[in-house]
Amino acid sequence: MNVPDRRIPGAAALLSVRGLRTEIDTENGTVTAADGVSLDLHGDEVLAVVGESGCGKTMLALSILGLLPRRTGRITGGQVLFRGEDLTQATPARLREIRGADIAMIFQDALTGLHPLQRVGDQIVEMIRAHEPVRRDAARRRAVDLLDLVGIPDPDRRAASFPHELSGGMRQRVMIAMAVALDPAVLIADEPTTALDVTVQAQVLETLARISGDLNGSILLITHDFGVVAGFADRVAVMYAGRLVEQGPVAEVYGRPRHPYTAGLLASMPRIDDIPGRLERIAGTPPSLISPPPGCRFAPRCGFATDLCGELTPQTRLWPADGGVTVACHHAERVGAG
Amino acid sequence: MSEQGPGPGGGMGGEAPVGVPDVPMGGGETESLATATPISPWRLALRRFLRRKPAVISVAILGVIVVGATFADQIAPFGALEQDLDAILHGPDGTHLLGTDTLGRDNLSRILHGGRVSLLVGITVALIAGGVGTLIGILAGYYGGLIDATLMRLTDTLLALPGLMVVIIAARLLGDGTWDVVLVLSGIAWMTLARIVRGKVLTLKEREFVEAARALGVPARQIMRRHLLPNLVGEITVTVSLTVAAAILAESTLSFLGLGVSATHTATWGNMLGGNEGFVTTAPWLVWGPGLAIVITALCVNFIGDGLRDSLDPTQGKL
Amino acid sequence: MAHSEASRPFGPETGPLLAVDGLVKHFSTRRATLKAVDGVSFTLEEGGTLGLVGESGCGKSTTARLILRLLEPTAGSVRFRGRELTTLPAAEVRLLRRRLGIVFQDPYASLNPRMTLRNIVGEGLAVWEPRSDIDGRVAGLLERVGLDPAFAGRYPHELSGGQRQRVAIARALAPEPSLLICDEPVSALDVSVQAQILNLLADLRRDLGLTILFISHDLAVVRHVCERVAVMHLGRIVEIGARAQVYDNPRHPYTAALLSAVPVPDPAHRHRRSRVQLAGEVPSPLDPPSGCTFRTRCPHAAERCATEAPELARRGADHPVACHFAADLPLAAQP
Amino acid sequence: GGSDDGGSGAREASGTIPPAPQVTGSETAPTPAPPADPQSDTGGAEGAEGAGGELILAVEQWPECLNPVTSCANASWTLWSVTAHVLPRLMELDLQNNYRASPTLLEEPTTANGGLRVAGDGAFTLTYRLSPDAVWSDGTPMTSNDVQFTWRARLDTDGTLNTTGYELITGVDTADPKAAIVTFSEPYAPWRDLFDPLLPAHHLGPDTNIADRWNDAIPISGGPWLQQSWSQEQHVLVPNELYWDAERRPLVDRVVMVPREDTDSEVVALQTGEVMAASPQPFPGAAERLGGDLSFVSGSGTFIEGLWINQLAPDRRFEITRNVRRALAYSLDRELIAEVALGSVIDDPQVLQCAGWNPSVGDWCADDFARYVQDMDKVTELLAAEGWTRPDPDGLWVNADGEQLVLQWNTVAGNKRREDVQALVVEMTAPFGIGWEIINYDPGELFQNRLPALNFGPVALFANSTSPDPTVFRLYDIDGIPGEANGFGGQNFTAYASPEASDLAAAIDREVDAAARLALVRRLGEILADDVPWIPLYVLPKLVVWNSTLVAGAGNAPSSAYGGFADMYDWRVIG
Amino acid sequence: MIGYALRRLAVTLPVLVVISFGTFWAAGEISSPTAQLTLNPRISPEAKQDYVELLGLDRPLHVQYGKWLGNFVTGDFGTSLVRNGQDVWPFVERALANTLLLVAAAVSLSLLIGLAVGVVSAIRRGSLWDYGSVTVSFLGVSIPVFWLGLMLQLFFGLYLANWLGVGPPLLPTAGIYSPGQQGFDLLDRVRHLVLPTLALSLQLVAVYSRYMRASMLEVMSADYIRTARSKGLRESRVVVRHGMRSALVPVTTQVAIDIGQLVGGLIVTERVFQYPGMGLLFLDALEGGDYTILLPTVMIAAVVVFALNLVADLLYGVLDPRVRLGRDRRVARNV
Ligand SMILES: Nc1ncnc2c1ncn2[C@@H]1O[C@H](COP(=O)(O)OP(=O)(O)OP(=O)(O)O)[C@@H](O)[C@H]1O
Ligand SMILES: Nc1ncnc2c1ncn2[C@@H]1O[C@H](COP(=O)(O)OP(=O)(O)OP(=O)(O)O)[C@@H](O)[C@H]1O
Ligand SMILES: [Mg+2]
Ligand SMILES: [Mg+2]
Repeated sequence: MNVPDRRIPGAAALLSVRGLRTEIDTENGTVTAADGVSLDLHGDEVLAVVGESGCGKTMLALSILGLLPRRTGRITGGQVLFRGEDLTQATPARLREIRGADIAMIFQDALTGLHPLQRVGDQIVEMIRAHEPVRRDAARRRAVDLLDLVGIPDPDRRAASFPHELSGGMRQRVMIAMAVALDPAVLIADEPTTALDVTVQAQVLETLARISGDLNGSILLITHDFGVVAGFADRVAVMYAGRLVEQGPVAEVYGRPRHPYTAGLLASMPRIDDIPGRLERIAGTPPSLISPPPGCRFAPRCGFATDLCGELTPQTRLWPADGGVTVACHHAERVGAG
Repeated sequence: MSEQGPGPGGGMGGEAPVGVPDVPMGGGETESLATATPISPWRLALRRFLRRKPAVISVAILGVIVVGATFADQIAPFGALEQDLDAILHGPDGTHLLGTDTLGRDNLSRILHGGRVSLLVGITVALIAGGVGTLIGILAGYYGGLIDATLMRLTDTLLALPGLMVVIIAARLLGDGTWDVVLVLSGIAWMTLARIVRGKVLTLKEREFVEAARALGVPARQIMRRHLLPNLVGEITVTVSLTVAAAILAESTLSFLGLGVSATHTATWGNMLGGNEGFVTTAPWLVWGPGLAIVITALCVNFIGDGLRDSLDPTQGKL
Repeated sequence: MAHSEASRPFGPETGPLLAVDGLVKHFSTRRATLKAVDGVSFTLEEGGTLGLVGESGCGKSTTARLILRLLEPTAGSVRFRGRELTTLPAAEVRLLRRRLGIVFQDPYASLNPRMTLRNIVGEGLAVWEPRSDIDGRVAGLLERVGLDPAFAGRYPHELSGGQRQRVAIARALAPEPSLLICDEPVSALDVSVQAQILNLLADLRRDLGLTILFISHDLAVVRHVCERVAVMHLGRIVEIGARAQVYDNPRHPYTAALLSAVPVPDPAHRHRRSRVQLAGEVPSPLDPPSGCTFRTRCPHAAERCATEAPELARRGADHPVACHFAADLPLAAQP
Repeated sequence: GGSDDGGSGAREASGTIPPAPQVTGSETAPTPAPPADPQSDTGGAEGAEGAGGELILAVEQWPECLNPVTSCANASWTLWSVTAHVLPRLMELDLQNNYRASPTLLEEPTTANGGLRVAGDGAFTLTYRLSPDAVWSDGTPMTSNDVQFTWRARLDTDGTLNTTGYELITGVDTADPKAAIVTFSEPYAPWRDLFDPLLPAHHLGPDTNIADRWNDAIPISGGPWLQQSWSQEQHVLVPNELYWDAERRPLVDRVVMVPREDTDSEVVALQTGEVMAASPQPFPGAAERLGGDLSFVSGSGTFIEGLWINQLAPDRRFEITRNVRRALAYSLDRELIAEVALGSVIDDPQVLQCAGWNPSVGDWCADDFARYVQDMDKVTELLAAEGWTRPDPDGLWVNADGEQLVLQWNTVAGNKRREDVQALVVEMTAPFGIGWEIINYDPGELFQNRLPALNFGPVALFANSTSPDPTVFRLYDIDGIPGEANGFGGQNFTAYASPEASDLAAAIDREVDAAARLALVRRLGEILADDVPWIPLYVLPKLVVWNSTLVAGAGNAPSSAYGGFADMYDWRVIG
Repeated sequence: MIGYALRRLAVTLPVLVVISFGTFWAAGEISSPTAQLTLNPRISPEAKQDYVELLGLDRPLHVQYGKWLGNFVTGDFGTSLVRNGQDVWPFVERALANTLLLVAAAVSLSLLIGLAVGVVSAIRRGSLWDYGSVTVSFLGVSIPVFWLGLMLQLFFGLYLANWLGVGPPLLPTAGIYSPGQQGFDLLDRVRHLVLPTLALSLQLVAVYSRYMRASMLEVMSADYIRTARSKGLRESRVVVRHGMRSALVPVTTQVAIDIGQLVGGLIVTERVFQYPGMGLLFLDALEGGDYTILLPTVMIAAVVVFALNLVADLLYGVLDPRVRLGRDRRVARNV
């Protein structure tokens, strides 16, 4: 919130996704996991992407790094600009250079994300040595330091452990250590705490926050937990069925949701700090991404929907007045007013 | 159900701050279903299967073979045992499309008739092995404990025996009838399936729907029949289909070793190939006919099994 | 949907509906004994809702399974309508299960993919009342949980997670149980759908007078659903009390830590909340710490905690806590 | 597999021990090449010392062991591949299987030369006069001690297999080293079979129990060849430098025999030239499969094959009367059977017309069985006489008890030739109203378990070995019908109980006078043809196959009782 | 680990005894060393009886067996019935050595080719290469080994030499060394190994490549492969160090387990190529009714198979640190 001008779409961003369209072939048809997604990640900020399961968050992240499933996934439109360079056009060699070193990623499930047969220290060493011509023992010392940094007790001994010998929280810390090993400019964290217990989740988030502060990088945080977003991110992008429906500073979006989906989500969450009562709910279920409904994809579940919504896809537009909120809804004014 | 009107989720219209209209839930959600008619898992599997070309082509070829074998009596130009002693070891010609053998029997007709026995052996062995393997696997997996230990020890032991040695010894102990061969081959064919089934049952029974059934008080037999068995169909079908191919091959191997089905009364692809393989240079039709029948059938069955594996159980990547 | 009282084989209707006392379950592996449930006691009144919260692996599901006799308890007693269940002969266990419904966490694993909804929901009916109008009652049940009865011919894979969970609930309701055990019924669901299910449960409880044992690791959800809450840690209940007592006035450091760790979807909270940051690792259930199992992460741990396991002592009328220092600790009301 | 033809045939009744079978090849062999004359051959410039080179031969059944007295000696191939080449014998069979004195003897003992005497008290004496040149390969002369030692070894060795005849010997006079006088307690007609092989007393003695000797090597030779090595993988023979008979001096430097126990492998090895020659049992399609560079001749083997009829078969549903047996014989076209079974091996396969004697040896075999040709009237007459009727003119005969004329028929499973014969006969007898139930067993089951217990048939198809000498006593001995009385020890597997035949068969073995003996044999033949205890089909031929681009001089001994390689000394390697 | 191995052994021993007795009994039922004497009219029943007594075949089965077992466990393989009392061990030893050589050659060749083919198929899933290799591998398991063997003999022994002009066969079609060969000649020995190895290998290549392909496909879709890629590793390193490394674990153990199945192909191959190994010895002994040889061949085969199964179990624990011994490996893999 301290650098408002950079939040304006189109301003030079560290990582800028423009009209990204990602398709994945499945048994039942082609899934359009991202459909015209545009977002900007600026230097030194935490941008959270929230959305329900299956709405395409992970695919978005993988598209950025060119890590879509090999045979079935592809980017069919749009650009991923990293420091002005279009990664969708980059050569495999160039992509390899960027991965890990400039853009690193933390995956949702650290148990399956770490190689089960390789000692965790070695996995970090491998990361370092893939990009820097350092000797093995030097790399190993750095790996131990990194493990220490992310708060793993007895890092020297732990470096020689296999992932299954570590607890869930420790595994996720190892992931973080590995991701930040080369001080990347962008850290993509795909639901880094979803699989963890609350107390551990709090610890890991704490670690992530501390490290991101140390490292001066930007974080693209993917999550479905509005609570995590509120506590951690600067800006939030709400995704629904492959599209971004609302994007803006966390306080703005939480304080006055302009999209009925955002509003519905916030209202339907049981809150630890709230008086128990009847929860609001969003009727129905998210649409299939193989054959999404025409027009606004939220229309079939939306209380504000009109005939227009079922016919015309709402453009993403900048919310007038406020700082940097964009929304894709025909009736945003009504919602925002409500 | 005395309540009428909107479903239980209703009665909240006034509370909706974002103006969610009170759509009855059932109605609202029906829309999200892609199709109007229910698609059973079997239909889905069939659809997936039909997308696999090699498997579909194999089904067609195998179909032709099965029809040919089944209706051998009607299709075959001659009887399987009908001899024409003036035409011994004749090459293919107008009367004998695939030549004749050492007794002047029509090779084509024998292949058709022999196919019936070979396929019967293959299928029967596979079915017996499938039945036994499934039963043992389910019992061991579901009950666990001593039953499991006993049955699996037995299975492991038999599995660890050098297969063909046992078959040879057993085949020697028994006679040379079709059913003897079926018995011998079935005896060593069921263990793999038993292991696979048990493994799957061990995971299935941890699945919550089995636990839910138990929680409902569903008796064990019904759980095995209605909950376990249908979910094992993928593994069973694949393994059983592959067993068909293996049994047809094993039958020919037994014939090669002189332990197969007696060739006197019964033509099988195995004893046609196993007894005539020496004619490969001089009367090649005697070798290639049954040989190709075996190979093509086994090949088709393998492709089909592969297709079944992918379509019935897309998660099972194992061979 | 009225309950047919006549068919209740289980005991007099005095006292609590469910009374669990000193329930213990040990799993023996080759190397060690895992004390999954280690002396759990609580009671649940007819029509009440009890939430069982705790972190993964603390023994919540095991407790549920023990109550249903899906597992044989190592020790302890479970009384349902005053009738002891742990010693019930196998034949009667089936009868018991009719009175207890259960809904599992994973809606994808809890429905047999090879069965239609009619068979899934109808199975419980068919077992107990084979000659009743199963199709009609299935339709009624589906409607009851908010599904179009036309769904009856469908297969689970055609349904979304929320719809499946409705089916699971319908199945559990089919034999008309008096106690419904919900083992994390919404943790696998998305927020927007989760609300649907929670509301449904609330409706069912209201309309059918169901008693619910609600298991969850999500304190927000439990707070929303349950009148009473029990907090579990490594096989033991560490604190149990009315909702307001536990949430607004937690007396066990673990409860306090749990509450403070829950992220709140309100940016304004960000700097307001004081967090009880737990140190160290979650202890392994195979090798729990001596004495109080929470002491290794407890900011208030003292020497006594290592040697002496605290009992779940009654403090006040209805708010027992298993902590040596429960009375003394300055735990801020959260949030 | 094809090898079963060889395998099971040889397994079931391997060649008789030393004095083996006899057949002459002249009838069946396509005119054999004239005996190789080394002198007249281009390659034989160096005379009898040979053109050199190495012969590689395939052996169809590798001997388990070599001991010439114990059960090892029971395997035909022990004789054919080893003992016949390295050990001397007294009397021997020429290539046409006629008895003659071997080079070890100066002459055959006869009444004329005083070598054969029957005393008034029935004692029978043979005087073997050894050749002064006869010498073992270590230089030791062969003496009457060797004859005496051989006799004792035959009787004293543990597990000795064939003591027939030796038991009748009361002593061997060794006073003269070069004349062994052997005394028998009674006349022993098949005496020519004895002392084959002759064993070296100086080498093996003095212990006459030689059970554990020579199991895997015979380090000394008294024949044309000396064994250089023998193992499970190969057998190497080199010429015995001290062999005294110039006629049989080997022409090649070395013979290597290798096992090819699978017929297909054997044929391939012949085709590729990996082995130069082989002597396989007849296999289906032999003529077709042995074309090109491969030449082959066939000769009568030592096995006669036929349908053996077990009159006491436990599974019989009616009495297997003589009429039934005859009717069966009249329903068969034995010419056709022989043609189908052997047509691919022999140009004009001959039907065996006598019960038990090899037609190619001596005059023993008459055409007694020739009367059995397919004859519907005879079948009808024979069966009708015993109350059989044929309600359905195309159906089976039925007897008064309503039993159909269906015979169980056993043979060796997996033997293609026999299964072909079965298939043929099933079709052949159908019009005659005779049906079959075919159950085949593997050789062990059939020959070890079922035959000795008479638990087979009533019909079984198998081959029995013959010897050049017309000894058939055990087959027709009434006391030899397996049963409780003899502890199931007899060999009269057809349970043929004719006192007359039994006595005749015994008398044949005691009659040393050739003419008298012939009369007895002929008489027995007639009786057997009347009673049909078994239906002879054919003599199994033997083949000698050689690659004509690699070997010359081969193929003259297809019928030899000593195997197709008996005349190996005359073979040469080309190129 | 040693304890585990010993436990397994303890369970295995009785099984081996049962197997050996079964084989012993079967050998007697199937054929007897005296079978070939029966039909020889020159051999008197008395001589045969003497022979039977000499071999001890007239004694009760359990006595014979006891005697054999007594010898066997003291490491004395005894003497052969049929081979006139020669020691059994040298026969077995030579056959075993030959067979092990053949198996080693075939398995290593097949592994080399099969694994490579499997890996390439997996990473080029759906390519022409993949379809091709799938077809060939199905062909490999669809051709009877004996027929394949015969074809190889003819092709390399006959046809190829004929096409290339007359000459010695390109490769020997049977045996283990050239007739007349004295002493050891490596090249000659190798040439004789080629065809049997090929015959045995086609099937193994097919099977191994399928295993590897399946295993590789599974592994390459695992999350940790995506992690490896996200680290910016070179694809070759991802495939080899991360993919193959894991994929090999189940394949290795499967290969060890499959050795039992190999025996079948081995018997047929040895028969076709007249390769003097255990298979041929087995067939010989079976035909000759020589249980003294038959038993060691079966027992050794069984022991080898058991041992390899054990090795597979232990190996799995070694290769995969996640697996704790004592857990059922195969179940773990089927999951
Ligand atoms: N490997 C894949 N193959 C085919 N379809 C996939 C694959 N991975 C994801 N999808 C589909 O792509 C869509 C987007 O998936 P994605 O994983 O991006 O969702 P997500 O928002 O990350 O969900 P979650 O919160 O569950 O991780 C979903 O509909 C999913 O079904
Ligand atoms: N059948 C079993 N055999 C052995 N250990 C078990 C078994 N079932 C559960 N456990 C162990 O018992 C402990 C308690 O498990 P339980 O499933 O009750 O935990 P939970 O509180 O339900 O956790 P979650 O939140 O993950 O569902 C865990 O450590 C678990 O590993
Ligand atoms: Mg995701
Ligand atoms: Mg649980």
